[in-house]
Amino acid sequence: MTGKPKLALYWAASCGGCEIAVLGIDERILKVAEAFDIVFWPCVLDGKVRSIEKMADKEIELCLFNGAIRTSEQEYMARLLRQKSKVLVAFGSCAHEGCIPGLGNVATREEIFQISYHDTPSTVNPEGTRPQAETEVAEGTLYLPHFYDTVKTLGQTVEVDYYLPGCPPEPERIWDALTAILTGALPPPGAVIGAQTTVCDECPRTREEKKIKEFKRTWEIIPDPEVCLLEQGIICCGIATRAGCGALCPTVGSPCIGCYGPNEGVQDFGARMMTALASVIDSDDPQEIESIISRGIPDPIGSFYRFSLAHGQLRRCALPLEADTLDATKAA
Amino acid sequence: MSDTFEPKIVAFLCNWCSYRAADLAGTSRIKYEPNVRIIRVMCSGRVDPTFVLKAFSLGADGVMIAGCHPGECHYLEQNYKAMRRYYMLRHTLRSMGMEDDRLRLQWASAAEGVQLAAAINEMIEQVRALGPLNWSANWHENGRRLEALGRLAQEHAEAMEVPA
Amino acid sequence: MAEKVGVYICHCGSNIAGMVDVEGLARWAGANLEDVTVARDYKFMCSSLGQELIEEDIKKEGLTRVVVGACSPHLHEKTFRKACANAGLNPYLMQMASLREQISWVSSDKDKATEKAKALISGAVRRVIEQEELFASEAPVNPNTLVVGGGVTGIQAALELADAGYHVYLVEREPSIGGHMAQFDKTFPTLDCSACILTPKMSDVGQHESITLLSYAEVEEVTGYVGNFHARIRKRARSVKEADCTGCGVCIEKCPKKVIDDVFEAGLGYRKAIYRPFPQAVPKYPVIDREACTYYLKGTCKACEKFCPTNAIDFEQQDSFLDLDVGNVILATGFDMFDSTRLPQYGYGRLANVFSNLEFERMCNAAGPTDGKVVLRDGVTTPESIAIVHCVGSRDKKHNPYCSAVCCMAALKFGHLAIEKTGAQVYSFYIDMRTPHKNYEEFYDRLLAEGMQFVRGRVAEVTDAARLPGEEGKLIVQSEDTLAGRQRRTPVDMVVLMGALEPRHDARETALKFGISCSMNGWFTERHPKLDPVATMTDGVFIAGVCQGPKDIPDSVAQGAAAAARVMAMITKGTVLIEPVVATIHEENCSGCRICNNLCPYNAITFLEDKGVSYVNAALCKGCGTCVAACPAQAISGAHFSNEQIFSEIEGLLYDAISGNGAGHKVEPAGVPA
Amino acid sequence: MKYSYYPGCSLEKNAASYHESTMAIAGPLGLDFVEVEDWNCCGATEYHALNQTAAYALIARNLAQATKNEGLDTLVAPCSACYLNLRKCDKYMATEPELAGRVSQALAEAGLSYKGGTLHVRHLLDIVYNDVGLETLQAKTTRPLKGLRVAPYYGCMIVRPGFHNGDDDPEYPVTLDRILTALGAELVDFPMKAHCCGGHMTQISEATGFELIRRLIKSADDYEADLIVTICPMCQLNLDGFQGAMNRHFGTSYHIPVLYFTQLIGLALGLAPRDLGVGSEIVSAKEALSKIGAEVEEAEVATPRQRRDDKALPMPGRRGEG
Repeated sequence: MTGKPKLALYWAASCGGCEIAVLGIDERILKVAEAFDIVFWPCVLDGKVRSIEKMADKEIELCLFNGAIRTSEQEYMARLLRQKSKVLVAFGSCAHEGCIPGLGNVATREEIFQISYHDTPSTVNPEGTRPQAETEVAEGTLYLPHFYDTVKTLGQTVEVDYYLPGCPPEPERIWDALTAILTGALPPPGAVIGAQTTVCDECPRTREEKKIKEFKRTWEIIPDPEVCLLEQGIICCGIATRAGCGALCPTVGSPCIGCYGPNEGVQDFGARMMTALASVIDSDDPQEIESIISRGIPDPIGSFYRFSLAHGQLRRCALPLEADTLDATKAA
Repeated sequence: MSDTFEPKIVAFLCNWCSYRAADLAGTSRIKYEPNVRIIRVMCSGRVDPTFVLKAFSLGADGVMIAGCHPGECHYLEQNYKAMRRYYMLRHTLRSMGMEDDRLRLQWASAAEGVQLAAAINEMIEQVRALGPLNWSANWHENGRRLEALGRLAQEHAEAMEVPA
Repeated sequence: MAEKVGVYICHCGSNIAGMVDVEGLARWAGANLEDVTVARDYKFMCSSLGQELIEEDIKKEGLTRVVVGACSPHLHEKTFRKACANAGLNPYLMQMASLREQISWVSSDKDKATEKAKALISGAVRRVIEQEELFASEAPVNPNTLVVGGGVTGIQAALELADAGYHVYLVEREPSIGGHMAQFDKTFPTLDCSACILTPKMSDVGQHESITLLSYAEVEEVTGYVGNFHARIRKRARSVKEADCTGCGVCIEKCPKKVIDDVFEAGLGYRKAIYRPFPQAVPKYPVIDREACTYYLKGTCKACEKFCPTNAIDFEQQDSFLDLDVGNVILATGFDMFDSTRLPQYGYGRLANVFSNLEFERMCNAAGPTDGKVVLRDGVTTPESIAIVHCVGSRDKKHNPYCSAVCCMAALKFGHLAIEKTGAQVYSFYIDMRTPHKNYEEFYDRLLAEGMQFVRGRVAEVTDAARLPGEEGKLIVQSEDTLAGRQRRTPVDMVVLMGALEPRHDARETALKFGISCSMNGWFTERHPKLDPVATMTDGVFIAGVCQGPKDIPDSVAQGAAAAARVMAMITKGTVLIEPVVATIHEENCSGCRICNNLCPYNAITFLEDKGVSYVNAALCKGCGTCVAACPAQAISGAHFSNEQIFSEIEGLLYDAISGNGAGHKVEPAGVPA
Repeated sequence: MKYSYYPGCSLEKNAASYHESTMAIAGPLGLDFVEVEDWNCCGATEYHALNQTAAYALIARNLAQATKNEGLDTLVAPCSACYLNLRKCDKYMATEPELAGRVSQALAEAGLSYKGGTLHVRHLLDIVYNDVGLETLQAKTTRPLKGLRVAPYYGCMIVRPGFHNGDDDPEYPVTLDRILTALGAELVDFPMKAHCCGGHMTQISEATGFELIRRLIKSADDYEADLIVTICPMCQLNLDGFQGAMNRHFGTSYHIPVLYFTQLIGLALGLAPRDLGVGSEIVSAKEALSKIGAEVEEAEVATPRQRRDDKALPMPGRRGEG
């Protein structure tokens, strides 16, 4: 064993892109390996949960945790790594604000199981088998992790020291953060490590005052390559999304979808998009306003909360009252 | 619950028209139900959708946004922005499964104490009929969550220990 | 650092104490609310003793925040802010909870009222902790004033200011000042000749050394703020060089082109293509109507130029612009007459002998197209019977719901003039006779004595379809006589429609230009309908006369003078305080997305191209907070109404809600379950 | 442009010429009418005073039948009474739950149903004015109605507030005026254009009915109209059918023919009078229509009202009209 500080990386409810993004820092990963003793990284190294469980509290110097919390096993790991780490970083959009897994919060566990295990065209399941939390076999009881109704962010599950936004975080930003951690040049705990402004700041398109008469879907127009996409009616989340990516999407003609999350201090990303877009609708007539909104934004959750539903003030869609998965508290 | 449900309504009133309407309702001794809690903002245009979402998440059963009548805004046209945001917010809240009656946009001039009181009463009745919102209950997981967590720790201790 | 909050609950005699358990409330606040170090109740907080209580606690207890649970902040916010300031606490660190207007006066259950009071106090405490020190700033007031509109109201305002020694720029859209009053023959109820009392004032304006008269001109753009406005005036090309014109009138005499005068003569008479609206016009310089002038249409004529003794005609003249710096603005833009063709059942524009009120005014005027003779449309026949129809376009939900205020009296005046000039039988068809002012009811009595007939009921239609004996060749006024309870068909020779006074067709644009608002009906909105009738929500912009709402000449004149007095107060004081409740854009958070750029009706937000960020001019900002709420990057903060303050107030107000206790909002203790 | 078409009882008998002329102009104007199958009487003007449920059930049955014309959501009625009844019923089915409940129950007995707002009920005049349009009418006119002085008569049913969605003035409507002007006719400023024709009054109180008819005919005559143009079978019946009786009652000798606007449109389109049912009217239009024979003669029509001597004062213009 070396005296190097210990580093752990973990992957909960996420796509794996964050793991690859870490390797996106290229050969500098060797510097990381030089500086840290990587004790846990299931994607890359063989490691045992048990050995983590046996560590002393705060024995791990730094844990980069990516992924949202969707199952009891993920929550367990979050709690475990929190307990064993000095600095816990919510790494990437899933851990930070729920991201795409968080969009599962438009449905209930029941609905998700129904679709996944029964309704998808590619599913063949004539017996109607479903994963069970407990299964009795001859040898005894087998357990599977408990699947939650609501995806939570890491920050809603355990105390988080820092957040690194992005889906996935840009390698350069990862390197910036690692450097900051290594050199101790850290912002106050609880902060997001990143820019303090939004994507427009990095976007090369020209911007004027805004008035929108019609929201358009991306397939409806071929956007002018020079002009702000929003001014052309395309819902571009660059206005509300934290800078850091270099405005990759709008630069190539695709609207920003908000993966870097909200700007500093914002409590609800969707609210920022809603209020900004509504403010510049070019109509004072209630009926016209309604039709501009309902025609142009058929999927408001997908448009405004693609990455942050779990992180928003409301966190999810209302659970159906009769759902049997409800906790007793709802009835009280 | 044995008694009738008493909803909690948070109302954002603009300083110039609707807050004055509330003042007038007071000086005119117009009685309305005590379920509304008023926040003064300078203009309905100040109402950030986050305020509304926050009120819901913190336990409000309904939210009212009140401002000057269209065309009578003391800041000329800012209530139109409030109106646009209201429709945007309603559109999103609908898709989140929230009933329309829980969010109300109300115009009330400084002279409309009676109308504002009536609107408040009406909204309280509508929300009462809908029942408690109790939004944060949506987040509670099944009661077996802690049990499942505990079992993992136990399993690990039993199964993952490599015998010496 | 934890704040020290003082909570003060006012009994307001029994006004609050009668419905809210004030002692219990104070005790509860002291025991249960975080950061509350002092909580007291007192009989009358607004009394000097009550205020001293607060001042003492600030000094002795070192309070850093104050919450007063009393009446509406609209009543005593200033009082308690001052008390705080007296004790050395920044006045913006005080918050009021409206226990009286929002609780005790509107509730009927003491327990529930007290519960609600707890929520309001809790909200105020949480909010006040987030409040910040703010400081008002001062700006100088430019002593020049811009008066827009040269009717009798604008004339009065301009003269009051000029006579006091302050410079006035008077802008009038028409070629001459005088407004509607110059068109009238007599004024009710005294029947003085309108011209006789108005024209001396007009020439005073024309000659006053402190008045710059800009006629045939309009305000293009206004920027700036109270005390420091900049106005750009477009002087339309008169085609006459004012410096050279003597006003001799030869050009008018020699002009061969006659056109219907839609403005001054209300379409009832003619004028030349080069014209002065009327002989006593101020200024005296004529203008060429380029849409009618033969030279502009066909390229030849120039009769005026040939005969002008001073070579004052300039066909090439262009519109010119004038930039003015003024400290205050008085808007006196007046009204438009209702277009009676909008009520086709009254036949105006179809039936020859149906006249508008303005047409009838011109007909009665000795200087008008008929030399003061009341005649039918054929120009010769004297009517033997005249019907005056009230409320045409007024008190009518399809057009204007309001009462136009002057028509009843004007109708009585018309009745008098018609009887005097023709001896005709005059009928008035009214809904209610409205004569509230000095000597007005007496004038009504006089007309009753003079034999004018009054029928109470709205007119259904005016038709030439005769069917009863005596109706042939007449106009028949079909009405319901609500006093007699029957239908009436009244055959007459002439019908006069008392059209409504309406806001200027471009009133909303004007309002926008000057940053003020219009009521639903389109009249400019005053700051307070009773206590501040000539000020507007925009400091430094005042309104007077009919542009604020229908009123007669005495009221208009009074408002003109009142607005002038308000302006003089501003000039005399010399400086204005700029409210600190404004929005600020934090450059480091602004990405220059420009969402906010056109949200401000006061143009307080500009985009700084060099920095690529937007910027709020605090002097122009009125503090509405719309841009704060709109900013997608949350880069704009609103002083005294910040997100943190309102979030905290919401949390405080909902202290007793289920989830307000933290369930679901707080992270559970870390660690793996045993 | 395809519509459901509800002719109504009158168009089967006394107003057959209205139906014939409507069908005759439909083709040239690009209108395609699909008659509602097995329609019944609309209840005219009296029935709802006697039995509300039965009256509205009667009307609603027609609406329900009309929904069977698949893909057609506009129901056209040429008769003003039918139009008013159908439109009222459609509205009440949406806004008056109590009445709608009773009517729905009645419909259900016959296996029918109707939901308020399903159909747009429109008058034929509305279709011609808004869907065909003045430009098309003008373009298709081959025999302009030049020199024909016509009094446009709307009657009282169609002009209720909300007619044309409020685009036309209920007190002084102009839609028909504009159509006739587009066809080249000379319009008289008919002051009685929206007054009542008497409805069924001739059957209840002859003297009252005749007086109401006289006012209209006299006014048209005062204005030297060659004929009255109507859009309603009831109006046509009263003014045409009872004109003789009215003349006898008052000892007058008015002769003002009364034609349907569809007949005049047909004439302007160059169709043969007999294909438009012209000739079936009681007060003969032969002389009046001779003014617009194939060889159109420019008749000098005296317009004494417009004469003006030197002293005359200018008339105010009607703003908003070019």
